[in-house]
Amino acid sequence: MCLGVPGQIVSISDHKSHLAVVDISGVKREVNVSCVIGEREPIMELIGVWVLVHVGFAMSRLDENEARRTLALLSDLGEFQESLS
Amino acid sequence: MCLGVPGQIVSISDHKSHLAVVDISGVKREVNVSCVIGEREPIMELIGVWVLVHVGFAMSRLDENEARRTLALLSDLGEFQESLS
Amino acid sequence: MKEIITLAHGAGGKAMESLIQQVFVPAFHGVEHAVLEDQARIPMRLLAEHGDRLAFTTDSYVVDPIFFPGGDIGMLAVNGTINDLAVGGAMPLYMSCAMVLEEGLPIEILQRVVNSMVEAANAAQVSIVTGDTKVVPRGQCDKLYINTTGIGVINSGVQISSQRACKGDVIIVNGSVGDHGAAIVSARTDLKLEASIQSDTQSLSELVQIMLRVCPDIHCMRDATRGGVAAVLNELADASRCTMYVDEKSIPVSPDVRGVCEILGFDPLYLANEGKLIAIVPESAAELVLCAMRQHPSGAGSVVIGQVVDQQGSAVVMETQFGAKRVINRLVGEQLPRIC
Amino acid sequence: MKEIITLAHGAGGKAMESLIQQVFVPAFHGVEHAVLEDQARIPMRLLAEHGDRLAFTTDSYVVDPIFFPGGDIGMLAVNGTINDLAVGGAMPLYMSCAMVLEEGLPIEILQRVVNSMVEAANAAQVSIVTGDTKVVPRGQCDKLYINTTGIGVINSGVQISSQRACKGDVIIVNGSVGDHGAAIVSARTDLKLEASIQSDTQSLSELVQIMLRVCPDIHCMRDATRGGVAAVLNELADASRCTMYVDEKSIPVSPDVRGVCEILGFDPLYLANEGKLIAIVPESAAELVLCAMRQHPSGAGSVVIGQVVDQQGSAVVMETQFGAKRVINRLVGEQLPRIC
Amino acid sequence: MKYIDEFRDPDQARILLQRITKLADQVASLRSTPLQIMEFCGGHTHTVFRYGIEQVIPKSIELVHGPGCPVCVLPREAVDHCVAIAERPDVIMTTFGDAMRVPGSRKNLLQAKAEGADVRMVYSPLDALSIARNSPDKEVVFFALGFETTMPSTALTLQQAYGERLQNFSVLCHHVTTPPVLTEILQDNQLQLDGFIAPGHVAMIIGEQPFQFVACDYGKPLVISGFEPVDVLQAMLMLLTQIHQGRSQVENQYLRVVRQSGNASAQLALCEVFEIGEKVTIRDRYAPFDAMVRFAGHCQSDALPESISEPSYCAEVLKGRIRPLQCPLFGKHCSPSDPQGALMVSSEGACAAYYQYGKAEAMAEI
Amino acid sequence: MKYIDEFRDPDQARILLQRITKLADQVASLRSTPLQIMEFCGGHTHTVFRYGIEQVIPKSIELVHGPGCPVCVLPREAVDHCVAIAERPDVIMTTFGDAMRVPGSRKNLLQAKAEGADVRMVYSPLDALSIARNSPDKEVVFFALGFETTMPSTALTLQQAYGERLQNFSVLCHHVTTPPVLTEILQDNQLQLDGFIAPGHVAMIIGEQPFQFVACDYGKPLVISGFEPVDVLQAMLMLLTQIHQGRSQVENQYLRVVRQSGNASAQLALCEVFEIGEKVTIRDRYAPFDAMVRFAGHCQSDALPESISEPSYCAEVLKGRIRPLQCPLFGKHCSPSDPQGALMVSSEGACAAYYQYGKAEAMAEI
Ligand code: SF4
Ligand code: SF4
Ligand SMILES: [Mg+2]
Ligand SMILES: [Mg+2]
Ligand SMILES: [Mg+2]
Ligand SMILES: [Mg+2]
Ligand SMILES: [Mg+2]
Ligand SMILES: [Mg+2]
Ligand SMILES: [Mg+2]
Ligand SMILES: [Mg+2]
Ligand SMILES: [Mg+2]
Ligand SMILES: [Mg+2]
Repeated sequence: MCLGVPGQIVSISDHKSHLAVVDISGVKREVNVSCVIGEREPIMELIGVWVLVHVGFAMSRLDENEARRTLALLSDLGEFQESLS
Repeated sequence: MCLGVPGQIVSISDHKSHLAVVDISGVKREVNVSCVIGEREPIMELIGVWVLVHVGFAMSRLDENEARRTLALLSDLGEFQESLS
Repeated sequence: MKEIITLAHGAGGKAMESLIQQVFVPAFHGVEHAVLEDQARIPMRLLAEHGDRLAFTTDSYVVDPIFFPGGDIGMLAVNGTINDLAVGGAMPLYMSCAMVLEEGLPIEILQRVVNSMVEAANAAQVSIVTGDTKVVPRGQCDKLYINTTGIGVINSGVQISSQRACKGDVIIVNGSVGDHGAAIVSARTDLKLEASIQSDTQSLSELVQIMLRVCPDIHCMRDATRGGVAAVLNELADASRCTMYVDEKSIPVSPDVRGVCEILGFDPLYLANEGKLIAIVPESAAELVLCAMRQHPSGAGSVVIGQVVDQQGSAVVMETQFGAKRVINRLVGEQLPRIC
Repeated sequence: MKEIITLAHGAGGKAMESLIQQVFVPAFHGVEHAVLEDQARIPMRLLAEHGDRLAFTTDSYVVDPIFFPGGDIGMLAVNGTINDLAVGGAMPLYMSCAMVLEEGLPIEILQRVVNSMVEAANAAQVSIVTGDTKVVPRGQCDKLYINTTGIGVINSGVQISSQRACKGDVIIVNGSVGDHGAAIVSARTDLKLEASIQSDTQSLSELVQIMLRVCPDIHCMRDATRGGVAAVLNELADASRCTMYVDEKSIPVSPDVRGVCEILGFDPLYLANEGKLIAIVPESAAELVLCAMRQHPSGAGSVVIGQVVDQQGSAVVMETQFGAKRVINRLVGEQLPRIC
Repeated sequence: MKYIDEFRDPDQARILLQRITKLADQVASLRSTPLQIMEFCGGHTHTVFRYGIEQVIPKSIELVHGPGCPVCVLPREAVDHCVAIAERPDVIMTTFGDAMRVPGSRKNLLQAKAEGADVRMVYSPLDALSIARNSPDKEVVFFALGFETTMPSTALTLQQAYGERLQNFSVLCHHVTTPPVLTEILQDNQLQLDGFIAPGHVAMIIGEQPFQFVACDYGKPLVISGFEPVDVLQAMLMLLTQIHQGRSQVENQYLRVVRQSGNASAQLALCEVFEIGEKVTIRDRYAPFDAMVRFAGHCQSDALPESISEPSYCAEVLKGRIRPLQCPLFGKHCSPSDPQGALMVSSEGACAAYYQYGKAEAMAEI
Repeated sequence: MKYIDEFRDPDQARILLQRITKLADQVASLRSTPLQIMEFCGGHTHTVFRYGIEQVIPKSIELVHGPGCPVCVLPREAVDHCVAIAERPDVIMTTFGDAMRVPGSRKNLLQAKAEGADVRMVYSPLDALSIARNSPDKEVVFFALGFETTMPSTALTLQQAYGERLQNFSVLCHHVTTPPVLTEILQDNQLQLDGFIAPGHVAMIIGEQPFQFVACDYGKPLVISGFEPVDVLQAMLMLLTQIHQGRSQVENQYLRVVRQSGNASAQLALCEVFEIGEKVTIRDRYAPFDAMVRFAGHCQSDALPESISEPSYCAEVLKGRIRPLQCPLFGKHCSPSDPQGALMVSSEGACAAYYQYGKAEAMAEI
């Protein structure tokens, strides 16, 4: 449930209304970023940030380190597997 | 100016609003007959009457005698003409 | 639930397939094949039997209302295209049918239209061999539009052309004019006219075949659809660069069509027909052609309405009932009801 | 004053004539003739030079918006019908063009559409020889609809059919899938997507001719328009009563088309294409056909995507990236954007 | 068709023509210039052209085509008003078919419609009323034009709307009355008219009396006439007879339709609703139904496009001073498909009639 | 595509599958019945079918498809409400594409649209707001559905509408929350589930805590998972590991997206706008934007068609008690082109997924 797609914020289109443009594999769409702005963080800081988009709202920031860690875990598994075989 | 067509009233469609159906060479249309109802004349009396229709209103009754007289005058002229030639 | 057309019926998936299977396949001969392929395929030898030139014509039908006294959009779509082939001297053989449907159209309405296409096509021995269906969102088309494109073959002896009207040629019409236009105007609800006028929608194919049998050398022939008889006469006078004389008295107009014209200030010469043709034939053959035409139901009311009087200019001149002349021009815009 | 289409342009009178003279006659070869007559006439010997069967196909085009990245409705209308002829193995030769115009349409828009039809027809050496124009009241159609009906001729050696897929046959597509559908979705204003996706609208006629040169015995061929590759594969599997295996990994999808699909929850296999074909060829000829295809710009991205594995059943089975299988059905309704 | 076919009978016409020719010869022999008779009304002009009457009457009678066409006398500003109101998204503008082609300064109603305005053609003002009843969320405006013939229908429609207390119906009134237009012609020194064929359908409403001044004050014979060709020829004969006998009277050829005192019910309605001064306006009582009041902002001239006036030739033709063929624009820059003046629009307009039915040059060629 | 392609990598999947197989064999050897793991969420079900995961995992693991599809849990009455409101001529109904096919008692929104209702698909509730701004003369209603993932978007949209004092915008709220649905499953005696794959996008909003009761109160292991196939396989491996080790904890596989405490801003918006009880309702402060209030007449059950309930099988499938193929209607009387239940509609629905991607019989044949 709840289709969510990762995309990268490429510009801020409306400071006041918290609207930014997200790029998803070359496709752009304006989304609301209210839920991913940090307190006292200038909205411009969001440019470059990866977010998870659901129904026109950015709902979470993607954590690159965690993603890398998850994948590293898998390749560790893989090496472990290989060492077994 | 002011296209007017002779037609015959064939039925009364709305007593209160003075609407009647006129037949014009087989084509029927509802028209307002307010201007051709005589004082104290029951509207039903209009059935069979020929009227001149303009933009959906019956604007005058056709006078058969006068029509006949006009044409008679012409044929008199014709006979007169013939008698000359 | 009443079955209606939805956008899914145009989306290329199961809904579309089942619409085609339910409505079109049982109706159209040959479409079964076309459903399987992207194109109908016709052996060329079947065509060659009929002559040496392919005739090819297209028309879209957008009539409102889609059902009217004397016909409907389906019958019109088949007969109209048949007629555009026939008046070129072609034997109409194959036809395509492409429909644009409005979301929300009851399938029962579509079925009625298709049935009447089938009936018209069968009557004229024309096969509908390929088709297409598109669905547009509600409000983006008015109920349904039909395009039919026809293929026929012209016999080698026949040379009908709009450019061949010659001095002395006789101008024939196959019956009363303006019936279709007047029927549509009366069927429209906004003018609130009530009339028993029937559209003259009919196939002219048989009639034309009969005419060609007695006179293969018909010079010009055209069905008098949009723009009416006035448009056709002008087109032919232009193309042949000739002057035509038409006798007002001789042009048949039925009483109720006249009634509509008197009420609205229309001229029946400019009203559309859907089963009337103008033929221009050599004077020597005129009597023969006329006789032959009158033998056929579609030509029972055939009359001579005029003659080509000059090989110069490009004018249609009408002799009025009073012996005066007036030029019959083409229509400029639409005919609009007049108050004055 | 900006010139716009009015109802008078469809009324069969002077306005219509001048529209035809202004817009259509300068654009379409051969229409000059058709303006004079009710039907185009094509000497049968010109057809016989190309083969023994006439191919005949029709499509209406109702795309919204009418201009989109990579094309417009005019180009689509010409290429779409050319492709329906080409995938039957026919050389596309003649075409009709019937337009339904909305009152109020700027004539400049019509002119742009016509220009692009001309360009597409010239590029494919197809002549538009007959036409029709109807005008409907504002709001009764969406800007303009086009019907094109095409005539081509199939060479006697060619026997392409949806029923000929055989065990072992190889399934080829000529490039990335879903481009047209994704371009249209992105060009629609309501979803507010911005993408640089170009429609793949193109004529496949040359490509098919090249393919037939190296392999006259292509078994099946179809352009993957509405319903996408999934629809075509299912249609061919049904008609040939066979089972096909398709390898998910091998199906080319461009990154931004994937982007659109991820955002909306679409499957690119069901998105429309307007310049992609599926060819099913004997295994022995597959390499040769593929090589030939890749020489042509329209086939540069050609790849094998699967194989016919069984002469029974009627199923399209996809091997997923994980080595699992899933059945590829036809679409049921339209693809609608999903939230879940 | 009863009351029509008899009056289109070529035999009847032939008899009349013989008498006309004879009488015209007699009258002409006594004068150096041709007789000039004005058919005031566009309906008569239409008949004249439709049946080619000019070609069959003697050369000594010259028909001068008058300004009696409601569409032709409509000022461009009226159309501009109408377009400005029609272009409001909340408005449905309704009017007669032939009003839709009359040029405004920048566009006509057909063009406004094609550009998106909701403009609907009606056969009767009552149909406009039905539209208003069925579209409670829209402002329905009826663009009313025409001479006295048409005014009662507008008046009765307004009375009906008033009675129903319809909130969303109004009338944009551009009616005109006949006598002032006639007076203007009579006061024109350049015109030397010998008599008038007067509009039978106007007289059907207002009766004979309002035409008396033509005979009494200006000494011109006038015959009220029907619209069939036999009517027109008979009226012509009656005029010739008056001229021959040196009389100047108001006579009525159209006895089958026109009563001496017109139609009292119609006059009453007309009087109740309209204030007839230099212009015809809607009385205060009906102000809520007056589009001029309701859309006052749209009818002020500064709210409108700068008005581009008609070619000056039009007024000349309208008054009968020049004939359409004498207008340098005729057939070249001005034709029904690109009309410069209203006279080229309505099939009642003299210019359009010449163009549509006349093309005198073409005739000459044949 | 970054953050997507890596998690669809077949090589990664292969590694995981080998580990899963190994571990499953160990676990299975200790028990007589297969392991039953429920992927609660339709998004996961979609992934399972799209990539054919059931075919590649060991037979000893049985996936039970849960009810976590907002479209599948929508009661028919909700659609009936929505249709009744949409059919008002002054209303523009807006909603997500997949909501349009959900069956009501008599019709779905697509059918209402085809019959003339103005129903528009939007990608975002913000797009519905734009429509409201651009159509001031229409009532624009947004049919809001979905679990916690979608609720903040509705909440923020309502806050925006409130701020703008929009007069013509309202929300028909049919949101649902996850924990009660999970509880119902856990309380079902017929189900003997061994663990849960939990919806990552719900957790992204509400965090891990609301899932703790599954582990604490019911002793079932639960792993919050992403939606790519590698995510799902890893979550499965994490579940197996817990089971193998005899643990029952809430774990988070989807660390790149889900923070332990969820998204505070989103929770705040959600809290401000919605009252979360047995049902999710709009707070009084926002009552003017509540379509239930605004169109109260249309939402009373007597104003609606008598509701026809779903086949009873649907509830069974929804709870994971029976599999779609065990429903006697499946594929015969119930198919995506003629669905009897919502489960056959959404591509998240287990029945539709089986039909669309599965067709196990067909598979068996090959
Ligand atoms: S021809 Fe045109 S410009 Fe000249 S008077 Fe007539 S309407 Fe006016
Ligand atoms: S197959 Fe249809 S009826 Fe059976 S459970 Fe699934 S949705 Fe319900
Ligand atoms: Mg044609
Ligand atoms: Mg209609
Ligand atoms: Mg035609
Ligand atoms: Mg024709
Ligand atoms: Mg097609
Ligand atoms: Mg086709
Ligand atoms: Mg559109
Ligand atoms: Mg095709
Ligand atoms: Mg096609
Ligand atoms: Mg045509």
